[in-house]
Amino acid sequence: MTQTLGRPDLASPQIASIEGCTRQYPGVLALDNATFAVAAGEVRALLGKNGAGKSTLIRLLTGAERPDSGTVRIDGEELQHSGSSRAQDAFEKGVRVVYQELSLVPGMTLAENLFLGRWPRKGGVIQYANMEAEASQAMGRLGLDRAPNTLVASLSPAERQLLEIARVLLGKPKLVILDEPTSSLAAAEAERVMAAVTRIASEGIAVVYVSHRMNEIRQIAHSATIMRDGRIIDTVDVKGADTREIVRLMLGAEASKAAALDNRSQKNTVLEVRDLALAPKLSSVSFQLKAGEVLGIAGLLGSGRTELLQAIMGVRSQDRGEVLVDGAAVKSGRYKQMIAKGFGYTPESRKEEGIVPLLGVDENTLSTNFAGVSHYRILSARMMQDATRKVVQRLHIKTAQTDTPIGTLSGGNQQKVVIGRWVYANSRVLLLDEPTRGVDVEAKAQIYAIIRQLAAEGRSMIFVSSEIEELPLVCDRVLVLRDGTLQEEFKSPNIDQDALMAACIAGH
Amino acid sequence: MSLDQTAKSASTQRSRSRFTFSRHMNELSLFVAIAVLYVVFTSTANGFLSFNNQINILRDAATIGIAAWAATLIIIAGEIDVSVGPMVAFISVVLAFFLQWGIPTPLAFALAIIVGALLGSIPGALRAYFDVPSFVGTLGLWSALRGTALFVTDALPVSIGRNDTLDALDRSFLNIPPAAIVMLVFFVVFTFVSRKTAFGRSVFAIGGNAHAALLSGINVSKIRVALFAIAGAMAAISGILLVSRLGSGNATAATGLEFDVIAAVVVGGTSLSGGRGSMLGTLLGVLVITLIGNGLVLLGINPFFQQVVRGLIIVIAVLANIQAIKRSMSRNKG
Amino acid sequence: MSLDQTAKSASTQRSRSRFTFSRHMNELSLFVAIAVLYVVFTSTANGFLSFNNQINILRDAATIGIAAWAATLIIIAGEIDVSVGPMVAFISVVLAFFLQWGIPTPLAFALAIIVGALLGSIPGALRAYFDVPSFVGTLGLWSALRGTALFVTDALPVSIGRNDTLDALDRSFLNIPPAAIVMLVFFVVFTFVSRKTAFGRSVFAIGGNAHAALLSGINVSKIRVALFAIAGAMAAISGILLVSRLGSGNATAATGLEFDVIAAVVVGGTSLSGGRGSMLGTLLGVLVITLIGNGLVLLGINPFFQQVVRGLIIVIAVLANIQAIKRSMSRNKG
Amino acid sequence: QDKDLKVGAIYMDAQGFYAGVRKGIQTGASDAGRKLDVVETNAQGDASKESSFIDTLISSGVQAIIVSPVSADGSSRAIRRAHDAGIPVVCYNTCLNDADMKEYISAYAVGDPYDFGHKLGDAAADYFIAEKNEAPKIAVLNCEFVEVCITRRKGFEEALKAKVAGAKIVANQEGATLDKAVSVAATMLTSNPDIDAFFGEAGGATLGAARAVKSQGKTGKIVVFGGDMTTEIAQELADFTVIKAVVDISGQGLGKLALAQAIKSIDGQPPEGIKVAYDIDLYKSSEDGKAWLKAHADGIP
Ligand SMILES: Nc1ncnc2c1ncn2[C@@H]1O[C@H](COP(=O)(O)OP(=O)(O)OP(=O)(O)O)[C@@H](O)[C@H]1O
Ligand SMILES: Nc1ncnc2c1ncn2[C@@H]1O[C@H](COP(=O)(O)OP(=O)(O)OP(=O)(O)O)[C@@H](O)[C@H]1O
Ligand SMILES: [Mg+2]
Ligand SMILES: [Mg+2]
Repeated sequence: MTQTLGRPDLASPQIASIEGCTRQYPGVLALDNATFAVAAGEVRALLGKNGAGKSTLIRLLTGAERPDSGTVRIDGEELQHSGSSRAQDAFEKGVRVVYQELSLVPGMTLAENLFLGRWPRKGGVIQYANMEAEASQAMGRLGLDRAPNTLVASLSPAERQLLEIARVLLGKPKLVILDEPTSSLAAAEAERVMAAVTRIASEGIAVVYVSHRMNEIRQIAHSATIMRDGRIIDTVDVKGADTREIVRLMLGAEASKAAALDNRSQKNTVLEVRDLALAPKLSSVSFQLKAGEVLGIAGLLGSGRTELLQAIMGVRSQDRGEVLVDGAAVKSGRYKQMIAKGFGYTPESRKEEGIVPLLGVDENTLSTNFAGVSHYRILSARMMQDATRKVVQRLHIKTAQTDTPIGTLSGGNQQKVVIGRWVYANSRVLLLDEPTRGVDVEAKAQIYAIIRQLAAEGRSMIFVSSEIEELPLVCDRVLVLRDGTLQEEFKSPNIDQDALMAACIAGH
Repeated sequence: MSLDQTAKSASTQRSRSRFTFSRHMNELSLFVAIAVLYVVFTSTANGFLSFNNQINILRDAATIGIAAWAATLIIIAGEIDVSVGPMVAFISVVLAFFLQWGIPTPLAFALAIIVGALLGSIPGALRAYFDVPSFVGTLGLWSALRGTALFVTDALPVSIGRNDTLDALDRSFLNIPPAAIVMLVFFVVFTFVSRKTAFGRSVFAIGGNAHAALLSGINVSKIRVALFAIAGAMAAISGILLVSRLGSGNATAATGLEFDVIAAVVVGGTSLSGGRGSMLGTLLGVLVITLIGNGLVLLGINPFFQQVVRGLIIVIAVLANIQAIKRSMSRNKG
Repeated sequence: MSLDQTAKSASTQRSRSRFTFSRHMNELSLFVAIAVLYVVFTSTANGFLSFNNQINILRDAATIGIAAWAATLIIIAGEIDVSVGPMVAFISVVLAFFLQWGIPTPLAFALAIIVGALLGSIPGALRAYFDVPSFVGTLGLWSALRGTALFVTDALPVSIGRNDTLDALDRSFLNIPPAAIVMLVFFVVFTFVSRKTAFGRSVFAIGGNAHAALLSGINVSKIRVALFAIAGAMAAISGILLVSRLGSGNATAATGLEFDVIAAVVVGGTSLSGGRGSMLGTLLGVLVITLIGNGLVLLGINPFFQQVVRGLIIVIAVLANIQAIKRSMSRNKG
Repeated sequence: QDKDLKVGAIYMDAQGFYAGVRKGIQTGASDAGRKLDVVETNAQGDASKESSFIDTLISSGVQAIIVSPVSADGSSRAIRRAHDAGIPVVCYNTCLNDADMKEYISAYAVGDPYDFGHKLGDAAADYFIAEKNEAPKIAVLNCEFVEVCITRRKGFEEALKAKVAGAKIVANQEGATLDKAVSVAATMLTSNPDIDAFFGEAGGATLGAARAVKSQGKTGKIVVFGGDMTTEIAQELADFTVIKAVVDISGQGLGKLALAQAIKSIDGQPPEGIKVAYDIDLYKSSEDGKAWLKAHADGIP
């Protein structure tokens, strides 16, 4: 797919550098005396666990924040100013970025978002015709086939991500930074992004690429900078480096291998879906979920996996079909009812639907069942702390205090809390939509372990993921959703990545 | 929740060649509301359909409308301005004083507008540079301006004597009151600005996702200040028209105008949480509010009871609008 | 933007064993403001520090405070209630009628509170089940209630004759007016509810991220309705106290109370965008607003000019508060 | 002649007084044996609203407009438009400045606000003379956001000082609605504990002052003079412990008079000197209060 990589020649000029920068957040030293440089035409991977400081380093490069000490240079010149003019300064020097958090305006069109703030204009008037033509072209390059005057609100998360990437490729960038650009993409789309990255690097543009997916990095990066606890640990040549060595550097210790699957006998059916339809994505979906089973659902971007989970939970009403819990049909509009029956659902967009950022880890965990930590309907601080601590320990959540605002935790830890709230609620069936999105290798392994452990306790799970390679690691059975129905079934231990991939894209 | 998502796509952005029904559901349902009001009032209220009364409606609409165009932008940007009424009254007083001091009328107009813009930019700057919520800043201005106007005039009108320019502004031109013309001209200007200029689109961007706007290099602070300055200037224009209509500056005038303006914008389908809205919607909202006011007076309904009806109609209008948008969205889904 | 982030950790969530300075910066800076007001007024206004006047301040604070506790929760939940003033006036009228009809006083009180809760739940239900923004719903209620009250009473006070229970409510108990006691009791109740009950914490969750709250099983709709019903009930209690103070039901009473209430909540550091705030902050905000009102009257300042001063002080209080929080955040960083 | 009548009526703001005016207009019509259609609105003390209402009334085809203008100068343009449209305008309670009045107004039913204050000031002076208080200190609760109230105070002050030269106004604060008046009066009692009397410029102020005096335990030490009769003020006067004198222009009487003038103007017979005086009533004894209560059992002033 991607052509062989030639390392840019060592003499190529440095585009951006950070010298001795430190950035402190309340209670966290996010960046500790970091020094970093990237050259033209180079694709530099930035690796590290959740909370290692990758995003912070990026925010310094883009001028979104200024360091407490140290200097940031783009193209040899130091970034000046503070506030929005600093970001503007960096922009003018050729820095482009796709942030980890989506930065689109939902109520505006694709074209307007693509050129946000830099709309082509004549005498103050925006030239819509030009802009939309250019936008079509730019999006076409990434395979985003949407009318440029569609509203962003109607895009799926993945399409939004592609749009953001298309945005940074506009104009004449010198340094393009991608902070986990593929975390919400399925393999096929991720390929498109990587192809684009390789292409721009070959045009002499420096690329900084953050990802938790080692195979992507192997494919496209020349070199990798590894961060840990706010410090730059090492920069290695990707070709020469061993994956295990990189992971060791990231974690500061040897990675534990994912637990092998143990096949237990699965008994009674807890959930059955019959002929479920939800226009336009799902035409007829039927399957059964047994107690203690982890059922994976694979599919391409937009195949309707999210809708399936939402329809089961009753967050969205289906057009047709039945959902049976323990053999009895449940009515639509039944979210509360499903929770009462022991179901739990973790949404795919953690930030928009998963967490209440201002509230503590404790309340984000306990909100599924405040009664469980109440004494005569009064919340008990002690019980709250104990209950939260139990979940924190069980799921290895890294947080300073049980009442630390969850918004300040790293993404992986936030995700664990979102799962943890259903563990606390003692749910027996969990519907997990992309639970490992944006989560680092270590946390991922921990989440897999948690899922297996929960399954061993007799709980059932539906596991939706766009990372094909993780499905075999956790699932007892994988169903492939394609063209609105479940097309194929794979059973452990015969879940093969390549076969899965082929099944997902069959007919495309 | 669900509305947020459904209405998003229904909000009117720019007119496009492909006219989509669902996108303009908001305006359509307001058109229906206005048609219903016309039918009801024509058949029940004497003289409602008379030419004169239609002109009255236009003139009354101007009072709300001129301020409402700027308020629409402010609300789209995710802010709010509750200082409109006192601003109009204050400027009317200031202008009357200017004229009393013998400042030439055109210059006095210009100065009044500048004063309005400067005053407006105070809450704007507080919002942009000091993070003071615009509700607080404009509430402070609301209190301070009304107080100052009353204080310096002792609540007495400030007479301007004979003034030909101002008289002309109150005399109909081709049977249409100048206030209505001013309103419509600014409607066109604001519609254009909001749809076709970088400034207008930046306002939408800021309201939709201020962080993203900031990151993409839009000068968020400057635009925020500018918005409130514009609102101040528009209120000043309303104040000038008020002076021409009343023949004096009045510190007690335009009470509660801010409520009417916000109600018109909201009835017009602009979301108080920012990011979406349209000038056409606001125009229709202004008409709804004005028609209700006019019709109820004509019907001779007890003035206190009129307040009850107004309150109910505003809520019903918004409710019907939201339901219409929702229904059209779910129908459009397939 | 940056404030949003800094204030996050400064906002008072639940009381925690570890008292951190920066977390309580908001309340500290308000304490300082109150201290300054005390010093200024004591040295300039005759009789300010007298026992009687302090009692007056408490009694005036009760009018704003009782409504402000509920308003704090509403604003934390990301909603707004602008119907407070008319609700208080309307309930005072309703109660007076109940008493005129010979309904026993305790029953009349209970009925008045129920009527308040039911009326309040209308905009609550419109918000929760029909996505009508609470600003619109309560604005409609504002207009409808004031109108109805004026309509049925012709703007005349509705006399209640002699009523021992109501008289007792106006007579000081151990030198403290019952209204102040009611206010303080409810302050304790609301503080407790907001910090220590599932309901209170759910309010914070809804204001912080309603979608996430919904998905984690919180009954968002029910809580929204409950919040507005509670606000209605609290306004009704204010209405009862008003009747006891005035000896009659008054349709024109409590004008502009909604502004004072919202100002108090906002000055108290609760964010209008929801998700954070504290009852203690609101209590201090209520005191600031009441002290200003009282001191300026004592100083005999021109009433129009008082409006100016009030406006300025509200803005300055919020500005100082925000700056203090910011500074303490950046100092705490190292 | 029992032709139908259609008149527009504009009330200045939301005060009980205008309920009286409304009733007066209605009874006035039935007294004159006419079927009346009143198109009524409330200007809420806002000259711009008033202006737009007058325009609406012009379009609605009323035969006459009865109005209590918000402002002597600020209301003249709108009224001129009505006049130009051939609709006779009758003022009551308040009116335009003299020059405009002569041009645009057909009749002005008036209880002069200066006289209003003057009569009360006179009564207050008599009270202080009887009390042998040569330097009474007086606090005012005002409604001075409307012009009449300023005139009322002037009348009051001048009449009082003419008889009691040492009288002094020591405080003047706004308190037009009852709740605000009670709270402001209580505060004023703190800053000026030695005042002898309150002057309430309108009904809310008068009753508010009386309530505050009672609740602060100053009954017998501080008295209240004020304007505007309502049931409760009459009860207080009948009680005669706090309120010692009340002046009142009967809303009903004034409304009746205004309608009578409007009918005359429609018939082309406006009064000669425009102004038609209406009696200002002074109530200064317990008996006066009781009599008022008897005469106004429905509570409408
Ligand atoms: N605005 C902030 N306020 C407080 N702490 C913050 C803030 N932003 C980041 N942090 C903290 O700084 C540390 C570094 O965060 P950063 O976002 O740079 O990590 P990251 O390497 O990008 O992690 P991930 O892989 O999860 O995206 C984390 O501990 C994080 O909690
Ligand atoms: N037009 C739309 N309007 C509103 N929400 C949408 C729209 N399209 C997609 N979404 C929502 O975005 C989320 C993800 O959509 P997306 O298409 O990425 O996922 P999907 O169809 O569930 O497929 P998968 O989860 O397999 O990638 C879902 O919650 C979906 O309902
Ligand atoms: Mg990151
Ligand atoms: Mg999905």
